[in-house]
Amino acid sequence: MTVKTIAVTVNNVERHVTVKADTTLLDVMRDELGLTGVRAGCRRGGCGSCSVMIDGALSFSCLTPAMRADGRTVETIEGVAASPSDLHPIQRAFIKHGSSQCGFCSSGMVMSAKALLDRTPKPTRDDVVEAISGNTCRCTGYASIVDAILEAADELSA
Amino acid sequence: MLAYETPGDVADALKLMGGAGAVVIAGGTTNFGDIAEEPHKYSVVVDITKLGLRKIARDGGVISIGAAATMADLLGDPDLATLHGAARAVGGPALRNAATVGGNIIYGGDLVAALLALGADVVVSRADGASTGPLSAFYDGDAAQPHLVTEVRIDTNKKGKFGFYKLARRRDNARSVVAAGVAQDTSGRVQIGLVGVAPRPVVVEGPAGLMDAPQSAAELRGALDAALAQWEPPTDSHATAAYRRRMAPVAVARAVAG
Amino acid sequence: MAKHFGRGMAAISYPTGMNLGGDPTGALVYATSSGEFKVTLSSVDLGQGLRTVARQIAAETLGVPLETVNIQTGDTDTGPHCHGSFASRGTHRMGNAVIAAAKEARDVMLSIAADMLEVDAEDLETDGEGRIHVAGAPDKSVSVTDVCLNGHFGIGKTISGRGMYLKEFNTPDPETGAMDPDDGHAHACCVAEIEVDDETGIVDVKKFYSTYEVGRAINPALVDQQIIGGAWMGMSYALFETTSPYNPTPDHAPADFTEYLMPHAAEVPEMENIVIERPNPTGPYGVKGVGEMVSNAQSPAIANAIYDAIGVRITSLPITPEKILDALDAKA
Amino acid sequence: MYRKKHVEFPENTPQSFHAVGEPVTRVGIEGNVTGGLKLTEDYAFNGLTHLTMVRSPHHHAKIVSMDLSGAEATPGFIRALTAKDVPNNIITPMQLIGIGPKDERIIAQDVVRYKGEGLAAIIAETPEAAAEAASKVKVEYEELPAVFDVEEALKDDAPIITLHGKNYFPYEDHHCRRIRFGDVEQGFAEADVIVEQRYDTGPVEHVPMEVTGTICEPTADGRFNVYTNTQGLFFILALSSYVCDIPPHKLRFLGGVTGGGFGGKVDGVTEYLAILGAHLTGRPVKYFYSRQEEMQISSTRAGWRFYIKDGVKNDGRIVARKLVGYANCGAYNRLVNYGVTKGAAHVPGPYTIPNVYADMHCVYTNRQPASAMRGFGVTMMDFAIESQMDIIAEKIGVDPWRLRLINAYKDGDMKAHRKEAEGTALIEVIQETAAAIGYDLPEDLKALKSYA
Repeated sequence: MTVKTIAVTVNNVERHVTVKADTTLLDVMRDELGLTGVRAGCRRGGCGSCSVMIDGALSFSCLTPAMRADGRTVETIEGVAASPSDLHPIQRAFIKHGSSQCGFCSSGMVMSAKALLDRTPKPTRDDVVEAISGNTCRCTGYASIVDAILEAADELSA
Repeated sequence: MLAYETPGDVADALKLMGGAGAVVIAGGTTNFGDIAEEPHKYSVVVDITKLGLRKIARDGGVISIGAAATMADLLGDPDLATLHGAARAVGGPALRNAATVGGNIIYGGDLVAALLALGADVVVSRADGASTGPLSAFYDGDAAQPHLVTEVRIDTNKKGKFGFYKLARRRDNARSVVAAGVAQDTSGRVQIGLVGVAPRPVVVEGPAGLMDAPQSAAELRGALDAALAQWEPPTDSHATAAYRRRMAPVAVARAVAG
Repeated sequence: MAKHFGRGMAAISYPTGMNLGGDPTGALVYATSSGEFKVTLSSVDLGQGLRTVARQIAAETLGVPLETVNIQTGDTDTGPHCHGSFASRGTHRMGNAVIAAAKEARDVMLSIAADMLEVDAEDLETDGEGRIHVAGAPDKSVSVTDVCLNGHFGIGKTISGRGMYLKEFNTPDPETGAMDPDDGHAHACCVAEIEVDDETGIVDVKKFYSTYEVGRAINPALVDQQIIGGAWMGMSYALFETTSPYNPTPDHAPADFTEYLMPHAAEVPEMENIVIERPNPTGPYGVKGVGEMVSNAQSPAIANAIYDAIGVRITSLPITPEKILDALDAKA
Repeated sequence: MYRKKHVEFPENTPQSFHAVGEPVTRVGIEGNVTGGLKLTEDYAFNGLTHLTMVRSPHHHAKIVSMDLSGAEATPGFIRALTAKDVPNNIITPMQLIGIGPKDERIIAQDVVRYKGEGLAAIIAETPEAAAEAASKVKVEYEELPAVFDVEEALKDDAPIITLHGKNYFPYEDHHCRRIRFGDVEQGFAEADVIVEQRYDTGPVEHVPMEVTGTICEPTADGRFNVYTNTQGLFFILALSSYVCDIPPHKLRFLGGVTGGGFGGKVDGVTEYLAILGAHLTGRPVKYFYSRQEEMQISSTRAGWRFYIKDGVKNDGRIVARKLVGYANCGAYNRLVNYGVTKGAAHVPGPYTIPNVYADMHCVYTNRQPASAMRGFGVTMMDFAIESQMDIIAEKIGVDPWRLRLINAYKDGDMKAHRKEAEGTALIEVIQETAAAIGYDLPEDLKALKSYA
């Protein structure tokens, strides 16, 4: 088949989108659903800025065929906070530690952090370093990102 | 317009793969970015993740790993602890959730260094049927004919010692300079799997009993240089061929040292 | 195989701004009827935090609460000219323009307040919390909001100000190179502690100690972020990055994040940073530009530390493991 | 967080602030961490079209012929832009302030000068159609000899690669930016030791996480909304007006919040063709680099080469420096001539040297063009200068800390570019760093100050 209408639950809402064989999940999120917090940094799985959760597993949306998202559940950065005034502890920690400068990598960093803390509530510093190893940041030098994730872990596991 | 097919069995997959402009994707980590950017280069995407190849099965000490099992699947299986170091050496967490064993074998990734050392067998399906043989021989085979790696098997009855080391320019999520797997079976025979020392993964025999009597890189160098003399390592933005050649015994010595 | 510890230092200075043929930046400030102040710019926030320091400088000069100041930038239909965010000029040029504009707006605000309080404007002070009062008589006061309301609905007067900062054009003398390109210098001294693996040639940076002299830190958190992010980038120049791995031949040019090498979180060393301030007479509240200099001292400090560790001097960047092994071979 | 330390300077008068000096939260960071941050590529447009370049596979070649028919026949193709469509197809960014010569083609005309230079812009309904159409453009080239090394490029027999006929940027009547201060030969004659060393640095990519790009939307009233992530909105607006021959009042640039730049978004490149495309098609046009283009096509930091010769007294005083520097600006000079001038003002580094002689060259080669990058003209010199300091220290047997402190510039010293130093604090940052690592400087060095 060359086109298909997929049903995908995105941030708890079922959406129906017609996609082509070469459509990436990234482009569905950005162009079809307006979720532009999912960022296109390299389209080759090299920067992690497009990271989303698919059925709870951290994934590069740029390398995921949209066809494959049919019937799946996707969580994006836009779905992480309960509301604009009730941010996730990871997001609050990023703000407190100044872990975001230009902001481009932050979506993917937060998703990678969430993927880690969903499974490993009490990570070591090295666990955190490894968990964000698929995400590139050009501004911060990483240290404040690692600090923020560790602090969020403390809060979440308290 | 590019088609997307998700065959349900291996025979259908092979048929689709035989068509002009067919491109296979499993995890998609290596090629889906290219496909999405230039779809006109292809006619059909053959998605092989619905062939039932994601199982990890055990049979009398032989573990069969389906080609569509991901690096994350390996890391989630305590029986495959031997492979965990190599599986963790592949990319970052998101990549490991997608990247498959089959893809790693096809593209000659770091996992292969471990699999070769362990004497893994690989099951390959072609139009004329499936065959099982040593993974090392797979790289000598005919890549032009449509074929599908469906399974890789490790015989854990040949219990022994194993080490893995990936030497790279940075610790995490980096292309390897050289990756080395070293396995010694109960008889003391040592096999060394290497990625980065040749245009393809290679396996060489190591000094008997090496895991019990570790040698330094300097001590290993002469024999390894001789064993690898026929190969020209790749040069890329991370390392020259000369550096890779020089690092081969270093990676082996460190795999042994653990 | 052995790992060799080494320590090296470097000391640097860096110019604030570089005169790009006359180097203007403008700012406009105006109050809304509800007492909010808008600062309109066309300067670019690249992640360095330009909007944040613009807000702080405007709030400081106007004497109003930070949260009542909003920065609008990035629209050439509304914002006045800015040459751009580069050459460590952003905070310096924009900040001076904002001060000028905010002063003018503040003068209007205080003149309206003076009429309302029936005092002289020169006798008025702002408390930074939203009120204007007579110096020495805090009870005799009016809120900024009421002043703005009165400006709009009572007397019909715009509370606004214009600011422009210009570094005048200066041409280098072609014979001697005499020129006036900058607005002061910031300073830094960095010590790098490293380990060299003599078998792989891989350098592991263990710790940076740095002291920066930054004029004045308008926002210490943002300065800290520049210092830490910049140190990572400086380490990256030293040991990893290039688009031409076999310079000057152009082969093997990296195409993506897999091929273009940069360190990651695992390579980030411990850091101990000190900041001192020598306010810059030309800078807004004493600012010197720090956004660029934070990546400069690391590469020579690391090269000097490598020499300290293993006695080889690498004179080309990046200092790859292969260069180190080749130099060790040549020395042996 | 860093440790703030009070060090006495004449300008340190007590002042109280309510907003300045506070570590207030970054404006916009809530959007950064929730996905709300809007960057150029995040705006949606009806009828958006996509621009892709046909690029040269050769470092230096004559364009013998170009056949667009295959592209034109591709479904989704809208139109191509070639050199003849660019009203003013030769520029240099510094022309805005009267600095030339103009040397850069926006779209290659007759000759390509670096691998990846664009020969035609393909505008199509989708990015995929643009890619397919671009792949069907047939170009016949005649390869020309290429040169990549700065000193090779300046040899008499080097292939000339510029339109203005010289492989160097002309500084007034000179082939380099000159510094002439004191008498360097006299200085060398007075020196006890001469230290000479060559340094090389490779080109570096900015790697902004957000790739460089522009979307231009024509408006019903005949203007153009130019959404772009440039670091200098008015700077590029003015250049775009010239290149596209559209009056500046018809251009509205929108940006101001950018996903990293580091100097890589100072040259206009994507703006010109997005505007021109929108002008000629009447449709919104998006021209964003791919990551591969950002790496291999967009400007880099220049690679540099330096030859430093220093004359030093046995007590450590540097009495003369001769520095010959070469910056590799690639096929076109974007702003490197300016970085070279900035470097010329930095030849002594943060030290006072009484005799300084420098020839700083901006050299064209068949590389991807270089431009500004964080620390422009200075970062790579600091590597050379501060490596040199340690070499000198070892050669004359003086402690590297002492060497730097006794040569450190102070208020009132004359820099080699004849600007009097003020607001200096090199001595103090060195003293504080020594204290931080527990290195107890001798009393005479502790007593030094930058000011009288």
